[in-house]
Formats: sequence, C-alpha cells, structure tokens
Amino acid sequence: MTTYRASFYVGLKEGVLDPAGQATLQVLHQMGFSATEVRIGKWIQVMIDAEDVVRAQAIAEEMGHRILANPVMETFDVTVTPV
Amino acid sequence: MTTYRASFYVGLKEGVLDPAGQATLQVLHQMGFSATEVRIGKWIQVMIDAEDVVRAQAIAEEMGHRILANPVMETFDVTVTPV
Amino acid sequence: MLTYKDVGLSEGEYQEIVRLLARTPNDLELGLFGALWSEHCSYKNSKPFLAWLPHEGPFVVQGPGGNAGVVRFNQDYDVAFKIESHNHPSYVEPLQGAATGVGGILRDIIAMGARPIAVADILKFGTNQRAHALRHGIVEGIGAYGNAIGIPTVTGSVGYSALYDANPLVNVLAVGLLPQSRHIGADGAKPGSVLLLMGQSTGRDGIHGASLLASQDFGTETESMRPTVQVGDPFMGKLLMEATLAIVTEGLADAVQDLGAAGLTSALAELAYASQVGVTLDVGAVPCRETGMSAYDIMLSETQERMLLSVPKSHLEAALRTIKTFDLSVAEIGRVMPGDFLRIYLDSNQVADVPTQVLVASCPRHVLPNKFTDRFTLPANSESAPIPLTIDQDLGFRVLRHPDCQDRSPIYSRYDSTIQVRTVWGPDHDSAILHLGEASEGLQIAVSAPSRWALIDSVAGGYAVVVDVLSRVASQGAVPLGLTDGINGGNPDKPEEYERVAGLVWGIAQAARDFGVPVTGGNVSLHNETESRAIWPTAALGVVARHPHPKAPVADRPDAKGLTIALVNPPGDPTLGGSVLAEELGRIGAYPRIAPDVTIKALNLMGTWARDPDAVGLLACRSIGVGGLFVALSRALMSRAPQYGADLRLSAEHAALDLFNETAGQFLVFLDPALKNSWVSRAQDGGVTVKILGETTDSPQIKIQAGRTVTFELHALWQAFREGGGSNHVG
Amino acid sequence: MTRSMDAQREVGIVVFPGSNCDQDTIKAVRELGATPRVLDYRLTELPPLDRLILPGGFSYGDYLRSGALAAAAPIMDAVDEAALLGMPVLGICNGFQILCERGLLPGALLPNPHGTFISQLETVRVTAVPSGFSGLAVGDHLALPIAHHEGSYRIAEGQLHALFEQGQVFLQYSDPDGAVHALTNPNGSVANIAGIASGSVVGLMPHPERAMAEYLGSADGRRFLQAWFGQKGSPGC
Ligand SMILES: Nc1ncnc2c1ncn2[C@@H]1O[C@H](COP(=O)(O)OP(=O)(O)O)[C@@H](O)[C@H]1O
Ligand SMILES: [Mg+2]
Repeated sequence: MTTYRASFYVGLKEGVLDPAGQATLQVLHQMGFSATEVRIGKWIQVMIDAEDVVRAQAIAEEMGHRILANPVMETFDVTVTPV
Repeated sequence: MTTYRASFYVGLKEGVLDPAGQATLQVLHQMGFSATEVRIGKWIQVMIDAEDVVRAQAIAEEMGHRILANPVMETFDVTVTPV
Repeated sequence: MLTYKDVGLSEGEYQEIVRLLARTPNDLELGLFGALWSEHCSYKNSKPFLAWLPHEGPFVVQGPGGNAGVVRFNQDYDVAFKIESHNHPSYVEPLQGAATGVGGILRDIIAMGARPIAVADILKFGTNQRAHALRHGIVEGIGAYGNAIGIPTVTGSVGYSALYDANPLVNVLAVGLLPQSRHIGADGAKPGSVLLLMGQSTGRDGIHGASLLASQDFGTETESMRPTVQVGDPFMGKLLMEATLAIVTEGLADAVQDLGAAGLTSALAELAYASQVGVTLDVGAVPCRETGMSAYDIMLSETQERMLLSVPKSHLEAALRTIKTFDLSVAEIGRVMPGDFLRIYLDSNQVADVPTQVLVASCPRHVLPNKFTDRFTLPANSESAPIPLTIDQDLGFRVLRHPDCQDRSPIYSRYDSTIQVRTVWGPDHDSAILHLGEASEGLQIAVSAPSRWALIDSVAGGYAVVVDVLSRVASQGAVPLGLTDGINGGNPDKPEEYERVAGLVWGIAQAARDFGVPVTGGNVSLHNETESRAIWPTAALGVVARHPHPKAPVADRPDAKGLTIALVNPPGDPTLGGSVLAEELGRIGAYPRIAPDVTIKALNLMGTWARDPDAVGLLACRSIGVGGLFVALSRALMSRAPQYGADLRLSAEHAALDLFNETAGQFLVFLDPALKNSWVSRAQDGGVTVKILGETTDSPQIKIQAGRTVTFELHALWQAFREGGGSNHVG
Repeated sequence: MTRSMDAQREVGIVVFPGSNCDQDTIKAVRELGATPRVLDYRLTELPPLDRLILPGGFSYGDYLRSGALAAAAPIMDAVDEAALLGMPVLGICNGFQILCERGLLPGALLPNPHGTFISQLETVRVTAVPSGFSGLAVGDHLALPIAHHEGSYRIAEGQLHALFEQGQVFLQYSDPDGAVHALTNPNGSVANIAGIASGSVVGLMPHPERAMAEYLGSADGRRFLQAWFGQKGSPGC
C-alpha cells in the first residue's frame, strides 16, 4: 500500500454562470488590474491509500464523479502522485 | 500583448482546521472510500494580458497577495501559462 | 428544421398555430410557441379549474393576471404577494433550483413596484437517501438566495412522503410592501417607449426550462434534454431590486416585467399583450455572455436576474443614469409600437413576426366534460382510518416523532428570519407576525400545505387547507386580506390525476367563497411525476392578514398554572381520516369534509376574541392542524426547560379521536379560569361549542385521564420532537 | 426615542454593493438620536463625521471570501485613515469580516464548521469593555441575534493569548447566564470569540441593530449601541 495525493481541480462547466468570478473580476478592475476573465473553482486534495498509481487514479476518478464534483454543473480533472 | 492564464491554488495554511474537508472525508468514508485526509481549497483562473510571462507572473502574484488569498489563514501558488 | 415535438407541442397544437398564423411558423417562431404554449406558461390544463377561484374582495387591488396579487393594507400601503413553484429545477439541481426559485418570485414582487419584506418556503421531501441530499441542497439554496439578498424567511412548512422522493416540492411565497404611489405593472407600456433589458448578460442557461422541464414528466429520456443549469446570483439580484425600485419610485418607466420562465419570449409577449401594444426586438442588441448565441437561444434563455423596462423616451437618459449608479449593465433592445405583434430583428432582418394575442392567449385549453364538477359534491369513498380504542404513550410519541410533526429548527435556523427588523414572530411560531414601523397594525403571514389531507378526497383536502391558514389568522384576531395558492399535481393528461388536482382547486374555491377571502394569485405545477409515480396532490396556501396588535401577539404558550384549557369547535363526529396517526396505523382514510356553517362561526368568534384578548381572558391560543390537539398542546408546553404542564380529562372511548383528529377550524385555548363560564356561554350564544379539557399545572408533564391515566413527560416529548427518529422514517 | 445624546453626532454608514443591513442600521442610529450619513463605497474622502459603521450583509455577494472584495473598495483608504486618527469604527457581521480582511482588526472569519448559515438569538458575554464604551461592564451579557455563514473567528497561531492580554476580545458567546463554554459556541470561533476591538475599531458578528425592542426578542442591541455611542444607557429606554 502506498499513499497517494489526489489533487482535484473542479470547475464550472463552460457556459455556466460564475457570479463569484464576475464579482471578483469587477473588483480586480477597480483595483487597477487588467484581467479579462475570472473563474472560481475548487482545489481538493485527498490522501488515498492504494496498491499502485493505476488503482489510486481509478479510486480518485470515482470520488470525483460520485461526490467531489456536481455533474450537473461542474467538471473536474484529477492528478494522482505518490507522497 | 499576450493573454496568459494564471491558475491560483489557494489553500488553508497548515494547521488551520478545515471543517469542510473533514466533513467531506466523513462522507467519503460513509460511501466506502478509504481516504485519510481531505483539504479543500480554491482554484482560481484569471486571464491576464501582459507583455511577457515574467510580467504576467508578477501581476498574478500581486493579485494573490492583495486579494485572492487571505494572508492570515491561506497560502497560494500561482502558475502562469500563455493561451 | 424543428418539429413541434422538439419544442414540446402536440400535433393538434401545431395545426392550430398554422391555422391562426395562416402559414407555417419558422423555427424561431415555433420555439416561441413551444415556450408560451407550454403548460407552465399557458396554464392550458389548469385555466378551466382556476376559473372557479373567487378573486373579488374588499381589499383586492390587483387579482390574478399581474406578476403578483395586490391587496390594500392601510391608507398608505398595499401588499403584493404570490406563491411560485420551482419543483423540477430543484430536483435537477437542488441548490441552484431552489435559489433561483426564491429569486424568481422576488422579481415578480419587485416588478409590481413592491419592496419584498418576507419570504415563506413550503417544502415537500421524500424519505430515501437521495431525498436527504435533495433536502440539504434545497434548504441551502433557499437560504443562499434569501439571506444574501436580505429578505427574511419568516415562516414555512415542511412535509415528507416517499411519494416526493423523485419530485420534491419547492413552493415559495414572497410578500412585498407597496406604497400606493408606486404602482406599476406590465400593462402600462406606451407606443414610443424604449425597451431596456437590465441586469445579467444572457447565456444559454435553462433553455427549454418552461416548455420541457416544467411541463413534462420526468423520465430517463428527459435526462439528455437538460439545459445548462441556471445559477442564481443574489448579489446581482439585490442590485437589480434596488435599481428597479429606484426607477419606479422616480416614475421613469411606464411598465416593468421580470424575466422568468421562457425568458425574453415570455416577458416581451406578456408586456405587449397586457399593454395592448406591439413590440419590436433587436436580438443583436441583447448583451450575451457567450459567443455564437442564436436568436433562438437568446429568446428562450432563462438567465436569471434580468428585468425588462419600458421607458418613455423623455425619461431614457435619467433611467440610464439611475441604472448606472447600481453598476448594472443595461441595453436598449427594442421599441413599443401601436399594434399587436412581437417582431424580432437580427441585423435589421426580420426573423419572427407573430401576433401576441395568438402567442399569449390562443393556446387550446383543456375542455372539461359536461357535469365534470358533479363528482366533487360527494365525499370520496374510502375505508376509514382505524381508531385505537385506548390511548397510550406509544401513540403520542409516534405522532410527535413523525417527520411531519418534528422540530423544524434545523431547517429554519439556516434562514435569516430577522433581517429588516420587522419580525415579531418568526419561524418558531406557526405563523409570522411583522410590525411595520410606524403603522399600528402589522402583517401576519401564514402558510399551510398538509399533504395527507388531499390524498383520498382532494376536495376535502383543498377546503381544509384554506380553513387551516384562516384559523391561524383567526387565532390572532387578524383580518385576512387575500389568499395565494400553489397547486402541485401529477400528469394532467391522466384523467385521474387531472380530477384530483381539479378537486383540490374546487375545494379551495369553495372554502375561499364560504369564508369570503379572495384568491389573488398563485401557481400551478403539474407533471410532478417520475417514472409514472405521481405525488400526492398538494396545495400550498398562503394568506396575508392585517394584525391588530403586532407588538403584542396573542401568546401561543401558556405562562401560568391553573389556566383553563379548552377546545373551541371540536367536530361533532371526529374521524382520524387523513391524519398522521391514521398513517402510522397503516390506513390513511379520507379526510373529513368540514362543516362550513359552524366553522365560519367558530373562526369569526375566535377572531373577535383574539382581537381584544384581555377583555375575554384569552391568555394563549393555537389553531389545530397536522398532528391534532396532541401536537398543538405539546408544542404549547414543550421547551428545553418546561415550566408548565397540563391535566386533561377526556372520555375513555373518544380520547384517541379527540387527541389526534386533524379537522381544521379547531382551537386550543388557555383561559383565565375566572372567565371560563362566560366563555362557554358566549360561545353557545354564538352557536359554537367550547369543550373544557382541563387546566395547566406547574409540573412539566401532560397528564391525560381517559379511563386510565397516561402521563407524558415534557422533556421526553421535547426530545422526541427535536430528534424524531421513528424507525420507519427519515432519521 | 432617546434624546439623551448629542443629536449632532454624525454617523457615516458605508454602503457597499450588496450590503443589506444598511437600512436597519440607519434606523437604529436614528432611533438613538444620531444622524446617519450614507457613504457610497466609491468615495475616496469622508465628509466630516464623528463615527463610522460598516453594516452587515453580503457585500459583493460574499463572493471569493466574505468581506474580501469590499475590503478592496475605494473608500477603504479613507476608513484606514479615520481609524488611524482614532475615529470610532464599528463593523457588524459583514462589516466585521471586512475590517478583518482589511487588516484593521486581527484574525479572520472562516465558514461555520457545519458548513451552513446559522440564524438564531445568542447570548454574548462582555469580556472586556473597549475604549470609548460606557454603560457596559465586564460580565454583562446581552441577547443578540446572529445570522451568518462565515462567523468562525480564527487567529494565526500563537496570537490568541495576546488578544486576551490586551483586552481585545470583548465579546464571547455564552450560555443565557453568561457562562462561556464549548457547548455555547455556535460557529466554531476560537475561544467563543464574537467580537474583537483594536483601539477605536471594533467588530462583532451579532446584529445589535436587530435587537432594539423587547417585542423583537431583545432590546440588548439598543443597549450595546448606546454603549458604543458612549451614552450611559439607562436600561429599558
Ligand atoms: N420550510 C420552512 N421554512 C421556514 N420555517 C418553517 C419551515 N417549515 C416550518 N417552518 C416553521 O416551523 C413551524 C412548524 O412547521 P410545520 O410543522 O411544518 O408547520 P405547521 O405550522 O403547519 O405545523 C411552521 O409553522 C413555521 O413557522
Ligand atoms: Mg412574473
């Protein structure tokens, strides 16, 4: 058994409104920054014990699909690295 | 001018309690996953126009320090890539 | 090429469109019809029975038809209020579905020129695992919107049944305060005015929400039609609210229409129809969030937080200036003209042209068969509910632990109920009471949506839910100003479902007439059916009332020992039909038909007493509903540290019926013992029965003598109430 | 209405986009005989004022982090300056979050540990009396409503002790009798902290402006605000 760190990057699907991103963009402008778009998502790190990296990746993807991302609105990417 | 995507990974400082992470861990266990730790942070993507990657990186770090992360409780990392 | 099926229409409807236009519609036009001829927008199935509801009353300023009903409150203020449902979206995405439900009904109120001051949420949940998750998301969503925009959620209702597993109900009532000088509607647009679209940029959110999602049953094949989920933005909603109210206050608009179901299509068509004008729209001028959006996408998008304003040219500059101070984006998207048309242009080419009369008001309606309503006069036949011969502790605890009787604080403590600082009674009481600043009279808001009552005899259930909300009002001596109803049912194409829903409305209409309170608006949500399993027909009723002494409500808990406990208007022939206990005992049975005459008298008498409670020695009062007398009494006495208990004497054979029947229109009262005899005689003179049950004590228990003596410790009841956990229910 | 105080006192009330307790706060200030002045967040200079309030309520939708976006608003430079010069500044709920995000108060307010909004009447105990307050004593307790999603007060490791030492912790969640213990902590705040002071700047999560009369559930908010105004505060007025 090895411990892996699964890093999930969860973002809103394309086209889904991101009010938090919009408001943040507005304030960045107010502060004088010249950004053009802000999207706010989640970065989730989960420690997983698994036999190997392939198993770890499979477990992580299942977690992502079943609970960490909301399939109606979000997509996710996950990378797994041993620690 | 090139457009860069700055990806911010904002997490709670080590030692700061993460109740949302703990709650998620509990749910993962309930679902039969054998994770050992969950930390929940933010993944923020900002589109920045800048002359070069060095400038873009500098702007991004300023954003991170001044507003995107709270220095009392959070740390952040940012990577900048041209799009 | 689209076909009529793609937009949710039937072949007959399509033929009718071709006939009315005298040509075939193009794709965009077909899309417009799909939206406006959907059940959700056209009410094609429900119009025939909604016509039964009485709309006239002494306080009515605006009945159904506008964005919300309006009733007169005092010489300065009117009150706008309405219920809206967001059932289907909340199943697909509970948090955003519920949040946008709150946002949507608030915009209806705002579009009347009223400032929202309260929200009430009426929820039905299933009992399985998925239903738990839905509940969590839905409650979060309601709070997320209401809390952030700053409107208190002051009361509500929750019920549970496995029938709601895949069809949770989310009905939201919003109430707004409307200075009489600020009336506006969608009906004042004048030719020459400019149409402004204000707020969020349009995205592909919720395309087909009205036509497909809310107007058809759920099944696996609807899965793929799911559009981009609408996301609520209460922050933008707040700015939009302030900007709209500022513009209306300054008199800069001649008409206002919110964008809700079917987005721009519905907003433009309804504004044109209501104002009897034509409108043109340049879709290219609509600010879009995404690239490559077609005219079709733009017309059918249900992006939230948008408002349509019709502004006379002379006020245009001032209106734009006001909007700018709120940091909102705004665009001139069209013109008001004389005529009867909705014309859409893209790059100065006309891409659609339809008469609004046809679009809004010509959808073929469901026609009721002859003598359809005859069936409603007789109570439904059903095996009656079983009646336990003796009472014991178990009965009481089972009812109190039932999810429909449990403590709601885990839900309502997630809602801000005190913002705006008017809440004298919030969700920890069975109706809300708001004081309105300088005005000596206050506003009472009560809602009710018992689910079981309409299960077998929907007419009886519909009637009783009206009696239930009016009883809550009577128990405070308040004057009901108007009712709003949310009707939720199954697939209207199935005759038996149609009949159940129609019966529900028949019952509501009868009661509203009998008690003389008009229904000024409401909502119908049909197709609450998943894989052919329909919900219980469910009516959510809301009432707004003028409260005579809002800073000193009639208490709902006794605060002394030795008070006389009495029951006002017990039914002569009680039954357990439709009650929680009957469900616990395995056979729900039909809810009783309420006797109008005596109940009208009882509510009048109670209202009179509660108006001046000191004069008659009325020290506390509760109306009786779900869970019956037992639950009402428990709620009046339980607390973390109970102080007062009760001693009751009931007849041995009747005790279970007396304690657990749920016939609406009864009141549990706590009286000054010195005045108890005069109560009984006064009631008798008024033709109302008052039954003395016992008195309050200073020991923390409810003691019931009915042949044998059964004692309930209040702390144990409290624990059951707080924790629930009947084994076969939601934990 | 009280007339006991100098009615000339001008209280600036900073309104950010999305602020939603501004009207309630204005009303409360007026009821106490002072003159509210609405200040738009875009201002870069303050008019002549005696005091400042940052009211509660979801500035910028509470997006990113509660208070973070408002803390970057143009007016905040002027607020810094006023605080530096010793003007009394009160942050209520979201206002408290903004003051922390701005660095005018130490610490941060994180999401409630249960992850949900919480709205209920709470009792808070006065643990220290901030400078300029009168009519409140250590050990007094007040019943005030809370209504927030991010009220869990935290402070960088090792700094908690100093906060207490310096009398900066001025309100703690307690039981109805004023006893502070773990069971009376509604939101996971470290040491039950409900309010923090730093010189003339104070912030608290509860809403005193909503507790102005007994019929609203409590009149202790009136008492609190009177104390902030430096009024002796006769109970029951
Ligand atoms: N969804 C809700 N939102 C806010 N308050 C609620 C909600 N549900 C219930 N409440 C409050 O809790 C009280 C008890 O709930 P419930 O048993 O469902 O209603 P009832 O008053 O019909 O018995 C309600 O009267 C109301 O004040
Ligand atoms: Mg509307």
